[in-house]
Amino acid sequence: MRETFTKGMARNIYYGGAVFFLLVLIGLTFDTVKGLPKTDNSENMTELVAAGKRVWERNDCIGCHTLLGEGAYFAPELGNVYTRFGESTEAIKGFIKGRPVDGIKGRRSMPQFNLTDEELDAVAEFLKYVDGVKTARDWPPNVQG
Amino acid sequence: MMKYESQGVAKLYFIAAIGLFTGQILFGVVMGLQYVMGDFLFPEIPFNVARMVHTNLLIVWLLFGFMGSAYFLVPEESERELYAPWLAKLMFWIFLVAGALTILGYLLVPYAQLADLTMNDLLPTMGREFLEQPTITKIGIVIVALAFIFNIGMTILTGRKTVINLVLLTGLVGLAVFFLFSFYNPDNIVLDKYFWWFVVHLWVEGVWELIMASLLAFVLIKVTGVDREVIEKWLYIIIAMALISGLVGTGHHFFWIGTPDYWQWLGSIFSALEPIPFFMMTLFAFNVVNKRRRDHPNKAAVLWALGTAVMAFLGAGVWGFLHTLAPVNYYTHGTQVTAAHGHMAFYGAYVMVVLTMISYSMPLMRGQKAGNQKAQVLEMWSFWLMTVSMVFITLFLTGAGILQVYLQRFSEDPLPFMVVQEKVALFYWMREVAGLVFLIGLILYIYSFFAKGDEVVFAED
Amino acid sequence: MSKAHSEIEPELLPGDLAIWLFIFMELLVFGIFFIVYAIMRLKNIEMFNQYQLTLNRELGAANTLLLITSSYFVVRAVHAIRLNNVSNCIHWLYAALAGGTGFLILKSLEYYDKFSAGIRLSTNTFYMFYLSLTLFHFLHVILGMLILFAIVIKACRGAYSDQNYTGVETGASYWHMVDLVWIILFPLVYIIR
Amino acid sequence: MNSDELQLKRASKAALFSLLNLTVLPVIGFIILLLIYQKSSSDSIDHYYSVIGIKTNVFAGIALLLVSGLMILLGGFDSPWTWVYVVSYFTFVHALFILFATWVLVRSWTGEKLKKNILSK
Repeated sequence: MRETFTKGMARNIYYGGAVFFLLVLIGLTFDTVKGLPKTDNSENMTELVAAGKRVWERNDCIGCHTLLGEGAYFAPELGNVYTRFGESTEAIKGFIKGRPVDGIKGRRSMPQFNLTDEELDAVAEFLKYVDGVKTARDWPPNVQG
Repeated sequence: MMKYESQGVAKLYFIAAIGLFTGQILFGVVMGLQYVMGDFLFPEIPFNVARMVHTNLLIVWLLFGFMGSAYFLVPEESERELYAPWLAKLMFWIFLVAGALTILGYLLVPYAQLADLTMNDLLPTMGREFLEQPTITKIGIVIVALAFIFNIGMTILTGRKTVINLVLLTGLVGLAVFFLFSFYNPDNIVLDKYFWWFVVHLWVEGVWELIMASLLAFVLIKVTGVDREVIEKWLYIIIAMALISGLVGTGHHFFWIGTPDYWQWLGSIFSALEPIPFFMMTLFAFNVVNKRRRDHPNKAAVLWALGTAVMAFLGAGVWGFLHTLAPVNYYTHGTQVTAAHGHMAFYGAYVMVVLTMISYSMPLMRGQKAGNQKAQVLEMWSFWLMTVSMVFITLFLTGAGILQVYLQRFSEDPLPFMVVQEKVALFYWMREVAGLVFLIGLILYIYSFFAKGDEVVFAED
Repeated sequence: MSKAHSEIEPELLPGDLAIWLFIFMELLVFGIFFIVYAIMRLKNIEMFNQYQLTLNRELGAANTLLLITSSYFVVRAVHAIRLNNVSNCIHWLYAALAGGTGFLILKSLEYYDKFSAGIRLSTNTFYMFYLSLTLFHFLHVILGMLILFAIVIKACRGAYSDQNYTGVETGASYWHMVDLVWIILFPLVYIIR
Repeated sequence: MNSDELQLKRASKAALFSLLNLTVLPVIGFIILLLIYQKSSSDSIDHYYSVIGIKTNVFAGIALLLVSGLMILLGGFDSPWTWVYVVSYFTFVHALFILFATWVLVRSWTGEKLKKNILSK
């Protein structure tokens, strides 16, 4: 094996390796997607939850909060907010509705989004659905998120 | 000084990139202040809007930077003029106007209203981290990207094909292809998150690394005069390692989002390998600079190139590895540790590689081989100010993150998020100061383009 | 001094060491997998022992034989090209490819059996390791065969001779690695209790 | 292979194992480094690089293990602040040692001694 490592070989490792691991990723993706119904709480997926996700997106909630650990780190994790708020969608709705328009002096505050009652119902239901997703090791580690 | 006239279009792109970069940093400073003075600019610019502007400007200016770099690099590598310089100019203005309108949209109207104005309901894609752009802007990005790739691709295919421009082209095509996943937004949150990473991860830990490595290789060939054969071999091995580790390494994002448990193993094992390409990039840059055949008059560009290799290794490699293993990530996921890694990785890998390209090519486009003495000294000062302050930003955020993890997740008696945030405020203050130093570095950087001084004396080669 | 020695560096990196570095990397990944497997097995001995019995050892043993034989064929191919016997070399490579094909067929039968029994990566920890380890290896066999096949094509075009046979050796080394991994994998997953 | 080349190979090997000891092969890398040191004759380039490697690693050992150990000892195992300092310190300083060892490795390939600034002539 006394030979110099040629550019051709380096190229082949690149193409071979890239295609190989792309195929591995695609294969694993198929398996993951097929197996998802066991964990993704899709049995509780309703029209209302879907509408709630739109409300969540329309107000860019991810710009401050994390959801299952992804998002901004400015405000609390919401993947388990339903549990944290005593499994009450009413409490969630009350919190969102009660945000002061001009904020709280000197402190971080959530904006007042002026959501309609339907929107409030929907977004609370969405957060309840996300809380029902069976994450590995039941992440987040505790109720504080 | 340029070999081909059409390389000059890069100048437009670079000016826009630096302008948007400045905007990004200004909003970063605003956000940093909002971390400790929660009511700053509230409710006019709430945190989520500032963050959206901060991250979207980053993405857009890096895209401008990549495009500018490609327009400068490809004609030179292909040994011909750009296929359609007019298209490059046209796309520049379209992209700039679309980008500016989007940012103004974020700032001037409430986000929900922006969603209505742009008819988000027809194809809802907004409101997801980094992909907040209105659907119409996303479509615009695709069109601009296609026109750009067509232009670059035709130049390469009808000209000299080098490893560097082929790797760059693959990276750019990958960038466009994976962006298409941003149009897929299912109601199922787990599926949504899973494929969202196909844009985000496969960009920054996949195809962008191809772009970065090829840009770095190009500059290193130019400033060191080291044999192309050697550099191309390194380039292939680096990007091979990047994809081998990075593709399945996507799994480190699938630990806690409702995906199967096996991702904890696969994600940990493969992402443990992800520092390797960045380490090799450092080894590569050190090696070719050490064995350089000439001393290029543009010392600033050499400094940026070396800095890129080192900081990418630190930010993407070391700080990524710090919290990538599943047992660690269980505690650190979605905390300031992630923010620390994100800042240094983006700066070290992508910001710096674009600045390297600008540093090398701007003097050439302005008719000099290198900036004058004073300009270079200023530029190197700005390098150190920005880089060192970024190291401190990262260290402070890491400190804040570790404390946060301990108090909020690790301790027997976990404290609520907002209580913990107040306890780590000292770190946020220090981060804000470091951020201001970064801004000073950036101002110095911009000023260096206007500095007048003695021409650099150099031997003809 | 520097000029005189600048030729040395390619021998270290990216010299011929690099292809070995790549093989070493592969072994590292498999090595980590094996260690993790061993640890998880210790933690769940009963479960691992129980499900290990559901694996088809006869097919596994047959596959081991197939791979070892085909590794031998590859050795013969290298030997042949060193003697400048190109057609012999090609024949031995075909024989090695046949061995690989046999492996793939037997393994597919095994997978068919497992998949139709509804076993998947997420069924339990044992099957997760069994499937991911063997599938990952399975893909390596395919890759190794592609490499050997590329060498056959090049050999047919007369690219190799007793002066220039490094390509054959490189492919052979890779194939040996694939074989080696299986030789560790088979007892580890199928036999050791 | 003449003795010059042999020395050079050993020098780059010394630099490589110094780096490996800092990264994936702690302890083992150091033992190999000591063996290379033993085989080298004074004044040769491999001697030079194995000494640098040994110094780097001893110093890194002190700076990383000893200082981190002291931090834990003085700060207390259960204090969050201890971990803030230990983790940030260890990560950052460790990375700096790796970068230094990488530069040494690259220099050793050329067979020259360290000196020479990376940017100036």
